[in-house]
Amino acid sequence: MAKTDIGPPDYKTMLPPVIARNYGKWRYHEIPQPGLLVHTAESGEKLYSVRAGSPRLVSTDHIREICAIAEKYCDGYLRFTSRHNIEFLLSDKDKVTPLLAELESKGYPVGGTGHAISNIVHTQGWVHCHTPATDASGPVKALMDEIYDYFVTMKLPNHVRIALACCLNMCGAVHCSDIAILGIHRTVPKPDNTRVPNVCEIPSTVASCPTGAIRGDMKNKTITVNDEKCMYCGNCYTVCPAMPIADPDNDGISIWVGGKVSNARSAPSFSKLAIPFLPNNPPRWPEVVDAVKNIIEVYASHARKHERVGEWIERVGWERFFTLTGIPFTDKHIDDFDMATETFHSSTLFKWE
Amino acid sequence: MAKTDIGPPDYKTMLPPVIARNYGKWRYHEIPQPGLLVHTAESGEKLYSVRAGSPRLVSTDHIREICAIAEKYCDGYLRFTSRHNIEFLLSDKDKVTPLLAELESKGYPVGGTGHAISNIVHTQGWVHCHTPATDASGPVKALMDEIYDYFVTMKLPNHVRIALACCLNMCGAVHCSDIAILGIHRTVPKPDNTRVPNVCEIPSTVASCPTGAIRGDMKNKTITVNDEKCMYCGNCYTVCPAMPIADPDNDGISIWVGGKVSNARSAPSFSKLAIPFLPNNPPRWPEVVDAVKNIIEVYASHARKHERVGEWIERVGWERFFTLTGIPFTDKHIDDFDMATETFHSSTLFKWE
Amino acid sequence: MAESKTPLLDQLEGGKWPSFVKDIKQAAEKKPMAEDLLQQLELSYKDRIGHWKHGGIVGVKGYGSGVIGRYSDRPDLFPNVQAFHTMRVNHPTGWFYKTDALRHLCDVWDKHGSGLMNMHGSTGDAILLGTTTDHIQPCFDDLTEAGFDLGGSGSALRTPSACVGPGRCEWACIDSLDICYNVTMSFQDKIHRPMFPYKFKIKVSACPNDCVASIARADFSVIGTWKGDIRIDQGEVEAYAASGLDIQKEVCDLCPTKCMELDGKKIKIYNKDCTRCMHCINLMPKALRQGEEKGATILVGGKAPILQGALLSWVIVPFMKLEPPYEELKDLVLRIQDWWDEYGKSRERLGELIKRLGMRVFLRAVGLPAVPQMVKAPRTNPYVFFWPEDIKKEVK
Amino acid sequence: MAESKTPLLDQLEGGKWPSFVKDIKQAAEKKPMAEDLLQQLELSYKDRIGHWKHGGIVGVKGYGSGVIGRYSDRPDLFPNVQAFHTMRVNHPTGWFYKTDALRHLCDVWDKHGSGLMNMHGSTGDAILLGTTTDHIQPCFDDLTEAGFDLGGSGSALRTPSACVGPGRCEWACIDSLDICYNVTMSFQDKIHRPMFPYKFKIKVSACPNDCVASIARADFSVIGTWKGDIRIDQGEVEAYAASGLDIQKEVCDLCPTKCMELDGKKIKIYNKDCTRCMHCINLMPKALRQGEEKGATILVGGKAPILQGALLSWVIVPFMKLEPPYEELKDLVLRIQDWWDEYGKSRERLGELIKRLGMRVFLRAVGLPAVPQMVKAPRTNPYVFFWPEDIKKEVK
Ligand code: SRM
Ligand code: SRM
Ligand code: SRM
Ligand code: SRM
Ligand code: SF4
Ligand code: SF4
Ligand code: SF4
Ligand code: SF4
Ligand code: SF4
Ligand code: SF4
Ligand code: SF4
Ligand code: SF4
Repeated sequence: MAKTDIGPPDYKTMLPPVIARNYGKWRYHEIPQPGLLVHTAESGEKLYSVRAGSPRLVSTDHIREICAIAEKYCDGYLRFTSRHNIEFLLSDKDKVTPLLAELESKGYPVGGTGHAISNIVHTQGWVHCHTPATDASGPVKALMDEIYDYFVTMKLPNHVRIALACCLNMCGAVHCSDIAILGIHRTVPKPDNTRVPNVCEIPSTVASCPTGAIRGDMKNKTITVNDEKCMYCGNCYTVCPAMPIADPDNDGISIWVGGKVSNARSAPSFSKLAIPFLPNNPPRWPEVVDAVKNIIEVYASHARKHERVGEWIERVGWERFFTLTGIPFTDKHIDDFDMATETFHSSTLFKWE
Repeated sequence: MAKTDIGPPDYKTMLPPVIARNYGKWRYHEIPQPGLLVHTAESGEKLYSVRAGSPRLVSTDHIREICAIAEKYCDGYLRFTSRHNIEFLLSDKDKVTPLLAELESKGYPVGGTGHAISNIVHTQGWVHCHTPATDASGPVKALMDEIYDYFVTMKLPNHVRIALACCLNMCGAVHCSDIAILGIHRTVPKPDNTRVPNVCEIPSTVASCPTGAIRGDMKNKTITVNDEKCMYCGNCYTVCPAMPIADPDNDGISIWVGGKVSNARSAPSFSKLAIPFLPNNPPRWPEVVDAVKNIIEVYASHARKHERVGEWIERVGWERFFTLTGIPFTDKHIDDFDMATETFHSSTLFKWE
Repeated sequence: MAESKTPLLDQLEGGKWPSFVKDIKQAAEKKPMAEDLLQQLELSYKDRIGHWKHGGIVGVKGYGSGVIGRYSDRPDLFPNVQAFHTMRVNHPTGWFYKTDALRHLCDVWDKHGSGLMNMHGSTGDAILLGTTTDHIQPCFDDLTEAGFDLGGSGSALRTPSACVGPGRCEWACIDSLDICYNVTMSFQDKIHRPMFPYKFKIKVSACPNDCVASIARADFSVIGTWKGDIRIDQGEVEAYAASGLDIQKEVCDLCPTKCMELDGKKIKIYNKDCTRCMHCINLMPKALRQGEEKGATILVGGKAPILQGALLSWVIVPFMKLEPPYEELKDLVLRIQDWWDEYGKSRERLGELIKRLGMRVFLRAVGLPAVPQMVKAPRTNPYVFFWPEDIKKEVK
Repeated sequence: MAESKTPLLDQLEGGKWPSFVKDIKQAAEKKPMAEDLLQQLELSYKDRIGHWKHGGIVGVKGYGSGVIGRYSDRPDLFPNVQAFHTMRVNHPTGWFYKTDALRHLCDVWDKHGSGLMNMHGSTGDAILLGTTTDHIQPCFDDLTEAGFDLGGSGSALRTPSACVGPGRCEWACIDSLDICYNVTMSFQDKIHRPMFPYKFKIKVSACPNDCVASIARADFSVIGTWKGDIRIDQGEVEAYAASGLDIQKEVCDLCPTKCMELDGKKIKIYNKDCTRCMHCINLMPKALRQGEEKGATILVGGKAPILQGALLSWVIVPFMKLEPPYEELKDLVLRIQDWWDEYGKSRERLGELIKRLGMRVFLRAVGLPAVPQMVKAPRTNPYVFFWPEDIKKEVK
């Protein structure tokens, strides 16, 4: 019989000795070059962290390769970051340059620190989930190839956090990203009346709809959807598998901007809609890649140092954001969910463009 | 048979000649002393407006007295302001000083201009309405007596607009005032089951409740109120007279601060709850007068020049507002209506006091 | 000496601020109605509760609005206010009066009512405070004879109002008075005959200072504004500085968009960033003048809290030129009212209907394009509706 | 040469960013499961649609969570992914690994699964991507043997996560790693056996930079903060200036509360006004250090959009000292979960329940006092509820 409830391994057993010795007694850090963090402890000891990009979806052999590198340079100590990068943890300064050389030779991008674009937090997509409106790993790879340079340098006004979620469930902190890439459906789910009675619980299906578009049809033990009230969130499908929502022609991607999580300077905030819809165009999603690149470049050339995307937009105004990026403003940008009115301009304080 | 639909008199027939001549061609204004506005037209002509306070609830004889003054100094031309002050409109500079003297001798307060407290916009109260939770003219008189000095001088950081409404219907722009005085009920209305069937329409009574506290009891042709869901707004009473809500012991006054209407500097905004409840203590409402005076004085001594009450509070923070005024913060200050969550602090960016 | 019958109210006769009690007493000398009002009010002060019954419907021939019915709940004690209705009289736009007109009004009211009035009500009417049911029609006849008409009440267009604007103010970007008067005259029918789901208010301020508080309390708010650069008279800038104004601190530092710089003694404005807040102009009217292209921002939806919470009006047209006869403006009002009339529930204000059905639906129905100026920021939730034609278009 | 069976995915092998397609192909060399995944994914790329069925419930003995069931909708074409379940493995706190542990994990997964994994999932688990129903239990047995346990899924406590904090960072105000580990170990039962109305997430960041995004995606967010004055080393301030940092522009001007002044070469901070945003400290870690009294702000309610819209967590305890064994913290978690358990509807997150019943009700239920730090501003609507005892108290 297997042991249960043992919990994860104790992290203390995973800490490199330099960390164990200086735990909680760090004094300051420096970023001498992209991808290299140097933390100095009160004791004067230093920890070198080398950050490398990862596709997140990895093979065991890939992990073994990473282990081998860590064993060679880091006495076998490494960690992953909250954005799924790999961090090699070194106490020996002399090993930093050789490590960087090996990583380069093996094609690991080193960077993601400071005023850079870090790894794109993303989700399962067509690789494993049942509700995606787009793939996750594919668009991420296509985009990162194009904005690679921003990962290995630190030349942006501030860091830019990009995230992708393949459906409105928004696994990951997509909703608070500098730039969020979000898969959306646009087809009203059609209940399959032959299956609903067997596989779905009517009341919970009705309750699952945020806009009250679903009504129970108790007589036929099924449900009906009011097309006009449905905004294709897919939540009913989560609860009731007999309401498929995916549709190759109308599924696609929306782009959101200006969210943040940190409390630095300004409060954490949600990303706001920039582009309501772009088509799914595998394998390289050119429309999506271009749209995101455009936003990054306009930001890079207009924002002031230390301004996050959202802080920049707040300063210059959303009118200006749409003018500068050339993104058309539509009625879809105007909120119509429950707290919509809070987003309406109730003053004459706007800009002409 | 009477004429109908003639509309109001044409305002053009009411304009003093100096205005008619310079209509739309004013160049600038000055406020040489409290209560005196001097507008200079492009032509170089000047209009002198002398502003005097009014109780708003006036007798015909009082109006005739005003008319007599206007005839003596202003060729019979005067106007009222959007805050119910009287404005004597003069083209002859020499008549200004004698007019001021006569107004003083007759007890008319002259002021309300610039960085002053102007007249308190208010409503009917016990004088004429059927839903008041307090009187209107009484608290206004009691308060203006005490803050009179701020009307006849211009020594505040900016103007302070005070308004009073005697119930949650909020006749007047009470909800966007620097300081709002608002009558509130605190008793759940008791439907009079003998009268409801005759005088009330059940569906509209049910629909009238913002919090859904009312249920129809179709069998007995009456309605029931869920005490826990009722916040005593009185809207049901407006629709259904058989649900009286007034109660001497639980009716009273709440105080709201920091609203504004102008677009100057910051956007128009609602007033926010400062004091949930003060008792009705006629004839001079000492608790209310003291509370408002305290807020004005704390504002006067802490705000920067040109800061409205709300702008000052936003700068120093609500934590500080409560500390400085000594007003206790309670769970009633935390919103729980439909967009409550927008007011919650979702950041760590607050002050300790 | 006899003891006062109004010991509580008497305490409101003293003090420096003009006393409404004095005015009621003054009227009471001539009018038993005013005397009973005084006594009933004293009772309210004693009981700490109002003594009026829920209003009944009274009115004049041909109109459905303009009179608010009111009855005492103690007619036994105060028979002269058993009925005590108010007449709402539409004020002359801008609240300008020649005294002869005002005296006329007083005479009519002495003849028919309590001799007490509110100058003015919060919507802007001259409120004639208290008359009997019998007197309503004759009073109305005499009012129209004197050139006055009733204002709105009930589910009607309410008496529109406007700031003094071009009548006196150097900042008027639109002719608030003429617009208000024109609208009032054009929509007389809507004022007098309630046909809407609920009340509808129109207020016109000629600049963003919004001296008639239109954004806070009008379903349809018209607020003057401008395009083009703020005109600067640098000589007058220096004069203000010389007179003691700290331009850096009081003007530039408080500019909300920080688009203003003091360059030595000269002011420089990055007009592209200016949101026309008026602050700098308010402080230096001689030195700074608005840009030359004038017009108005149109906003809708403002209202007090009942039912769904208070709303401030929302921008629906960032800029509209307004020249007589204001057809574009009035046409928009009509399109909006038609839509509201069709979809609004009973007692649902325009803002609440837009909130319920969505700005998107509203804009399409009244034929206005979506522009970024309408929002503080785009939506944050992903619950986006697409129009049927959006979907088809994307299908390949 | 044979034509590639995956012409679309092949196009994602090039480019500078590491390719997941390469990894799948690498696994496919050993594992038919990975090969079929590759082929099914190619089909998805061709069809522009996913090919997984709605998940079914699978699991290990004694647990209700930790495994996500998944089945292909084309088992005819891809029999090796007919069942393709994921195992969520609770990561070592802070995502620290010694390579032997990691190699162990790889070995287990090569034995039982597809040889593909996510390092890590968005909640923080190591996601073992794809195994058959048969292998779930044996895989779990081998995992626990190797010292690993499953993480949360379903209506359970999800795997808590924490920023690197004291492990490396000079700004850690709390021991994020120890707190997270302690909570994880204390609440094992809640992680493995779903008993809540819906999921519940706990994340711990040791300072307001919030590197684990707890405010955006945790029902219960713990964020380190401090009291007391920011400690300034004026010598280091000068050194930063000398090194090219424009302290006025980059630091002082961007301080959100403008509570910081550059006085010649020295920095002065009005700490009373500081909201501890970290900006100045972020820019000058050598020169500025947080105040000495350390603790955490507790916030609740964060979540993604489904059902009622996304929420950021809300402050419920401005400052709590956090020392092992963190009883005050865990006790609060329990009180909150109890209340949520009692009143929450199925699939109603904590934030949504608070939204529905009111912060007032929540605070009273869990025994927390109302303080101004909880709100950006007090309420604007007058729909104030009074407690029964408030009313009685006022009656005279
Ligand atoms: C390693 C990591 C924590 C972990 O436990 O894994 C981490 C580590 C550091 N963060 Fe972070 N942050 C990490 C995720 C985050 C996140 C979460 C996220 O991105 O999902 C945030 C919030 C993001 C947001 O606001 O949307 C975050 C917001 C910050 C900030 C605030 C920056 C700002 O101006 O908003 C700082 C301060 C700074 O960079 O000056 C910071 C600073 C730091 C420092 C300098 C702290 C220190 O002294 O060690 C570390 C190096 C930063 C760098 O990469 O330049 N860290 N940091 C995470 C690395 C993720 C990655 O691989 O890129
Ligand atoms: C006469 C009147 C318009 C009317 O048609 O009746 C008026 C007249 C003027 N207003 Fe006003 N305002 C009048 C009500 C308002 C209101 C509405 C209200 O109070 O209900 C507001 C919005 C109030 C609010 O924001 O809550 C208002 C916000 C302003 C402002 C913006 C001040 C600010 O910093 O927020 C200015 C600019 C200024 O004072 O520098 C202004 C400026 C002016 C000027 C200087 C305009 C001018 O050049 O003639 C006028 C003299 C102001 C003074 O009294 O110091 N007026 N003004 C109203 C006088 C009411 C009274 O008796 O006190
Ligand atoms: C007389 C006046 C107050 C005053 O002393 O100045 C007044 C008096 C009444 N108002 Fe008002 N309102 C008056 C201006 C306002 C304003 C201000 C404005 O128009 O600028 C508002 C806020 C703006 C708005 O409309 O949202 C206002 C918002 C209300 C409401 C709440 C409406 C809402 O949608 O939130 C009600 C409730 C109702 O209609 O059932 C209401 C209802 C009433 C009633 C008819 C009472 C009722 O429940 O039926 C009051 C009759 C009192 C009486 O016996 O004379 N009154 N009412 C004002 C009209 C005088 C005039 O014509 O000039
Ligand atoms: C695997 C993972 C995505 C990833 O690739 O990283 C994931 C995958 C799924 N999530 Fe998630 N969520 C994952 C992290 C998140 C996060 C991020 C977080 O935890 O920090 C969120 C946003 C935060 C939050 O909880 O609000 C998230 C919000 C959701 C939601 C929306 C919940 C809500 O209240 O709004 C759903 C829908 C549901 O529960 O029915 C959902 C549902 C799902 C399901 C179970 C699909 C479903 O409808 O039942 C997905 C299974 C995919 C699969 O086949 O493997 N997932 N999900 C993440 C978990 C891995 C791990 O354990 O480390
Ligand atoms: S975002 Fe949606 S589709 Fe993507 S993994 Fe999460 S639940 Fe699945
Ligand atoms: S997709 Fe969303 S909005 Fe449409 S019916 Fe389903 S739950 Fe409702
Ligand atoms: S605020 Fe209320 S009580 Fe006062 S006049 Fe208006 S409706 Fe009547
Ligand atoms: S007073 Fe207001 S909240 Fe109470 S039952 Fe009546 S309408 Fe509802
Ligand atoms: S709103 Fe503007 S134009 Fe009208 S009176 Fe006020 S300041 Fe003058
Ligand atoms: S009008 Fe306002 S925003 Fe424009 S320059 Fe003047 S102060 Fe600045
Ligand atoms: S949240 Fe703060 S303490 Fe934790 S890693 Fe980030 S910067 Fe360091
Ligand atoms: S922590 Fe933020 S608020 Fe405090 S002094 Fe530094 S920059 Fe200013």
